[in-house]
Amino acid sequence: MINIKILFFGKLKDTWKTSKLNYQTSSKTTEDLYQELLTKAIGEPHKDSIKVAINDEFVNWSSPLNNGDTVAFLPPASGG
Amino acid sequence: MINIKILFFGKLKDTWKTSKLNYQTSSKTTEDLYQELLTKAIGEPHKDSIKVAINDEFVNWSSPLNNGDTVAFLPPASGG
Amino acid sequence: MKLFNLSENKINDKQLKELVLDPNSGGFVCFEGWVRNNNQGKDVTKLAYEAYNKLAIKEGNVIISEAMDKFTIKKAICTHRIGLLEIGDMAVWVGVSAPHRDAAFKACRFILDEVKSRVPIYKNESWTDGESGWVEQE
Amino acid sequence: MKLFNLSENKINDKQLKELVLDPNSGGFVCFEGWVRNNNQGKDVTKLAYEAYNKLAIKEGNVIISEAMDKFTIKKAICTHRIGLLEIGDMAVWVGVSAPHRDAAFKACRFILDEVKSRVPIYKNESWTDGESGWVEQE
Repeated sequence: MINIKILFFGKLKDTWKTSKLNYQTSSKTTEDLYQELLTKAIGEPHKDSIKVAINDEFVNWSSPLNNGDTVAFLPPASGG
Repeated sequence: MINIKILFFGKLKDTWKTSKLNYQTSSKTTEDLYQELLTKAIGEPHKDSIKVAINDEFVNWSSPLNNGDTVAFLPPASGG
Repeated sequence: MKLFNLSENKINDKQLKELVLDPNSGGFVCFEGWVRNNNQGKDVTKLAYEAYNKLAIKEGNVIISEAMDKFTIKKAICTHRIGLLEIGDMAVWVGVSAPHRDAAFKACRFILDEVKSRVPIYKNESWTDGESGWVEQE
Repeated sequence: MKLFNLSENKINDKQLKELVLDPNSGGFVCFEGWVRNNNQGKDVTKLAYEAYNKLAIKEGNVIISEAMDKFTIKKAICTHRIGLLEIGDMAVWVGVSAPHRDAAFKACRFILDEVKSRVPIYKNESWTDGESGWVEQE
């Protein structure tokens, strides 16, 4: 088990009813973690429309998780 | 014979060594006039690159001339 | 100074423009995006932009670098406002100077489009019906 | 007030911008062209723009009308400087406001391109070698 911090942005804050979460998980990758989190989500946001970042860098869905990481889930941007 | 005023702009002022000319002609159209003026030009500016206007309106090369008209010859614009 | 920034205060476009102007560049193109009183058919009373600040600044500056590589331009700057905005406030400013107009227009458009699609900034609108919500890209 | 104008004095871009801004339009694009210290490989000391004033104003306003018809924009204004200009002076200003960025960019570019090719304005440059001459479109 590792301890991570999870950040949700934009409408994903509504989906998980939080913007920040300290979380313990046995997931090995960002994708595993996402699937695990879906069980707690309101709705089923498709990961194709979501980007994931670890420690302020965009990563992909097979990126490994390490203890102490901050994982962010980002819906499509709507700046401008 | 009709009396007209002729205006030259941009590099055509160099071609005809003047910017404004009171002129008497028996030319019937803008094209006739242009051919007549070419005999007084330095060089032979091709009329394809030149626009012609009568009394502050663009016209074409078959437009008729009338007594008292102001005819302007305009090289390619270079504003901006 | 970073070329892409987030600002919690009103965007000082005059100051940004001074930074973009270049004596060797005859062309300057800028885009300004303002908060409209309506969007996608709803009357907007105010809006908030929230960003993943660190990643947004990083990605925004990558976009400016890409524009400098891709187009023959001299300088490019973009600032995006975050926090609570009122109707008529400027939300985003992009300015580009270049020797020729074509590059200036294309780079300005490129930066704006990429910022809108890639920089993690999220718009939350409040409407006259009292509701509010996260707004998807148009 | 006409939407396309010639100006013998410095272009007041702040004032022009105020006229273009529109509360229903989220997007504003402007282009500014300045006198560079070099052009087509020659060092420029100053330049003069001469216009066929009446026809230039008429044709410039036709171009703005065409832009209003062709693109979904709210307001568009263009002013071109004439007379003697110094290095760093603004030669032309085009500003467009529109509900969406695509129309604003396209209309601004359209107006600039059409003005450059259709409005009878002629550039005469003075160079550091003491010579001067009429300059063709790039």
